[in-house]
Amino acid sequence: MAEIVSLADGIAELVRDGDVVALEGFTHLIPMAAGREIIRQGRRELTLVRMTPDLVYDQLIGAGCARKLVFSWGGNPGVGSLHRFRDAVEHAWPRALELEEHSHAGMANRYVAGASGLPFAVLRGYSGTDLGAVTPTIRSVDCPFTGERLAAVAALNPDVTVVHAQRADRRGNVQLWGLLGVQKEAVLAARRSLVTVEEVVAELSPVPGAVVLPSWAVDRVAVVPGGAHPSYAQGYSERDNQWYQDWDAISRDRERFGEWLRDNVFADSGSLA
Amino acid sequence: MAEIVSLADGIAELVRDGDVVALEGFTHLIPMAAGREIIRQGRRELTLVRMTPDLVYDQLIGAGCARKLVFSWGGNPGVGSLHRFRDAVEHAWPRALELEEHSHAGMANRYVAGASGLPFAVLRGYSGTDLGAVTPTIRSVDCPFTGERLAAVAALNPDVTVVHAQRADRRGNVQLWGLLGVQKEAVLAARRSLVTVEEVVAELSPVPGAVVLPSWAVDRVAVVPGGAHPSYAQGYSERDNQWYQDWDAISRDRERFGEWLRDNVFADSGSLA
Amino acid sequence: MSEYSADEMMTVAAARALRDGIRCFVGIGLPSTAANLARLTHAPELVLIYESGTLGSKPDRLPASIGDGILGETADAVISVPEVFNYWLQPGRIDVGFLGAAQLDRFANINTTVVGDYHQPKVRLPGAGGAPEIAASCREVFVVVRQNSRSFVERVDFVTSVGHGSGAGDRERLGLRGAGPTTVITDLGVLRPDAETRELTLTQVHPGISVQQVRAATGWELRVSPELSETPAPTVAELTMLRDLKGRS
Amino acid sequence: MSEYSADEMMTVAAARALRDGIRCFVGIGLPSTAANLARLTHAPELVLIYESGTLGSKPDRLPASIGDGILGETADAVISVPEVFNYWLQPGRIDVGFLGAAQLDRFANINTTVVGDYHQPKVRLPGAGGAPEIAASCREVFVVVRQNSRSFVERVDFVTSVGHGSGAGDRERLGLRGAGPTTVITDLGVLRPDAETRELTLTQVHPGISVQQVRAATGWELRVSPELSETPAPTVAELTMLRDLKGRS
Repeated sequence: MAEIVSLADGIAELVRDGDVVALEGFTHLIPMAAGREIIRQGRRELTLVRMTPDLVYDQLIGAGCARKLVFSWGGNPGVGSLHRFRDAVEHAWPRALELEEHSHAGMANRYVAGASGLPFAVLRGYSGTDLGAVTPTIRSVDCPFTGERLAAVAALNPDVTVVHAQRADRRGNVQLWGLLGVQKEAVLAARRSLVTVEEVVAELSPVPGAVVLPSWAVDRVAVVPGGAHPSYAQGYSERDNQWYQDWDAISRDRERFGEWLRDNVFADSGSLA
Repeated sequence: MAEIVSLADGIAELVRDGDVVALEGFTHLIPMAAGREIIRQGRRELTLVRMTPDLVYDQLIGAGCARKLVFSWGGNPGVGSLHRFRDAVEHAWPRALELEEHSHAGMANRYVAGASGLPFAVLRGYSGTDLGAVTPTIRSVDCPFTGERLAAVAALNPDVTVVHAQRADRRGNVQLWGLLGVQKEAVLAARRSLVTVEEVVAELSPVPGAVVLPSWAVDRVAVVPGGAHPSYAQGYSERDNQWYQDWDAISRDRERFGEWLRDNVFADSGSLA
Repeated sequence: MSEYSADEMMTVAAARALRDGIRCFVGIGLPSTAANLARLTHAPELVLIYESGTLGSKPDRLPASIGDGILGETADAVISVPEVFNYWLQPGRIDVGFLGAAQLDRFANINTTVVGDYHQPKVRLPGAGGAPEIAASCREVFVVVRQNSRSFVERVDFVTSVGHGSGAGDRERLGLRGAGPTTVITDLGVLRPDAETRELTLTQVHPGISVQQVRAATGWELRVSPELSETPAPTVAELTMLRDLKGRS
Repeated sequence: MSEYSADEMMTVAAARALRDGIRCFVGIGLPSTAANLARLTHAPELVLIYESGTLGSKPDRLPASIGDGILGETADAVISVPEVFNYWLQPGRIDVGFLGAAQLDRFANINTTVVGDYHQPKVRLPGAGGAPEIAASCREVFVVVRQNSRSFVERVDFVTSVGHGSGAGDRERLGLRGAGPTTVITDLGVLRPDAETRELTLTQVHPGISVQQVRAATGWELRVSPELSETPAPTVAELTMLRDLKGRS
């Protein structure tokens, strides 16, 4: 059964130095506040896993929390580059960043395999690309019926997955709707999981398009209203496109990024989202 | 784009002698009327595919439409045996019935592979059972990362899949909710598809738990109110448990089954469900 | 009220085996009756999972089938059939798989496929359903089955679902992750696999049943535990709830 | 109104390439603008599919990202990301994949991963996203990209998504089921693979653009089709709608 805790306690209890950590949410419901809390608690040597690193991992990478990134598309959506990510890859600042890179289809299937308790997944993918040559978690498998050769990708089983959702009830059952991304798979693939939510309600009334994660499939729930900002939580907030634009200038410069970290992450007690 | 047609036209256009045919619906939304229409049109040499043959296939088997059954659980749910199925297997009446038999997990994954355009699926299954020895569509595959041996099942790609759903709109977009079974996968795995629906509405208002099959993923839609009876359509009807009980006596006796066929299938024009 | 049938004793004993708060993958028929009885008596937090794709069903009557609408309407979540097997059963998230059987053997292997030869069966049974993977992947398995010399056989005619194979170490060799059948509840008593050999051993008899009766209803030389105990008779509360539940269905 | 930018010409030409009623898997940025322009002009029945899991999105403004809420709110169905790739893209249900590129080569292979060496990149680009499988599995692929000698190279530094490999027969050898890139729309003109060699060939120039200009913006010896034509200039209706669409976003 999921325990309802503060964000600071949830991160402290679940995320350890050296962990493989997935913060998922496909442009919608990105657990941004949880990412800042991980920075604030000074976690180090993390392997960060996420289809679209987005601003949340640009911040973690820039803050020096990560030794490795597992991903499939690392841009600032609708804006351009992720400058902290590029600075780490191109100039090893603030430290070198190992990459393990896939396509979206590959990453999605790696989570599916992880959630399914299988060591690998099969897909039609990567054939003829240079990705297989640089990514050891891409191999091939032959169909035992037709002999056809297909791509195989290794399962992803993060030590901990964090997602943001709209609501939970008091027992810790979690409900999310709108664009669902790979959140369900990422939670089910993980050894431990934390869900930040907009609010806790007495009862999860049915919502079209919603999925429910039962309390017994989640370890911790933390109430963090606005915890996805500047991404959004359908029914609660709009995507703050201006903030994504603003990030371009903040992140482009190491010093300005450092100021942002100081003023907006470390100066923050963690009680605010 | 799906074309809206009569049930008789839909079956006549899509189901041919010798086809591999899947009529899916996991105890809920079973396309019973479509099954009777296939009998009425005298289709022969069908390979019938369905996780739970249920009454719909007991009728088709008893009527001599099938040469082969691909399935995972062939009972009368909550009642006992499927007597026409047993009579075919035990006494080759009205003709011999070839069996290809799986577990539910295997069948579900075969549809998933079919819907995904893959030739096979991987699962943890069958290990140590006698099923692999009698079913050639069960083999094994070794994980290219860990070396672990897992079960592999061949994809299912029916020539035609028929399902029943609650509603469609005038463009042929289909909406179903409640227990969803493997209907989406069975439709997407098939070369051709027909959906019978309780009603056609102007607009598919959102319903919690509903899935939508876009019109362009379906070939034909036919309006058949009550088309799932004696199974049910959540929001439209209740399961007729008494009818399932009654079927036991009807189906137990070849003659009584023959009368049922004559009075309830062949005497029926097909215009009624 | 102090009188009860052998089936009632079996159902009550099966219900008692389910600890509160666990996740139980429920087969239809006897297992479903027992699991719902448990939830309405000593195990209100029991999580019921049905292969039709319902997580946390809370029916207030007995479902007529695995796909009874009430299972979905009262569930915490309704999911597709592929998802229930792939995301929820296969990774080992379920504590107990609760199964029935047509034949059960000395090592608790289950047959629900055929009596006789597969290609020339004397009786064609329904087949596997979800059982092979439930038996493989749940942390442990309970079997509830009426006991007689036709159902309790030395070796099943067809292994639909693996219990303990041909004895100790077999599950591990086969890569099966769960512990397999740990409790078999019948209308005569309760059997458990021997800790060393994994052979089913009589550990409990229901009130009024003799070991001799159980032996006569068993198709192999039945071993009896030195700590054989007697099942406590159904309580008034248990019987009342069971009959009420059946009456509502 | 008769004046328009090169980007506007490119977007209009790209929109025109989309026939009404087809299913289009839409990349964000230029492809999304063109696809939405097509849907609001000549192709009202165009089905837009986004990798964020929306089937049949009908936005009335340009989505700011692949996961803009309006894509889900106006869709016929919203599905998970694994499902959009496995059930909808992979089996070949999508007619056209509409992609951008950072580098494109003579055989329409696409690079969105790195400029320079993979391990010591000059520029680290965003990476693959959905493109490798979009390029593999859609029935055909349209690429929209600004043309210059840095983006149009003899051989891409990294093959993120396969176009026509190293020429005729390569896609078949690789087991790629779709036809690959059939149309490349740039700010200067339109290129198509030669029917025999699969080498990209200039088939169309935009008004006011000379073949010489296109050659100068191409990093290989560009072949020009004997049937070279000129793109009709954007119509007033097209430009009005495009500007209106951009104004609403």
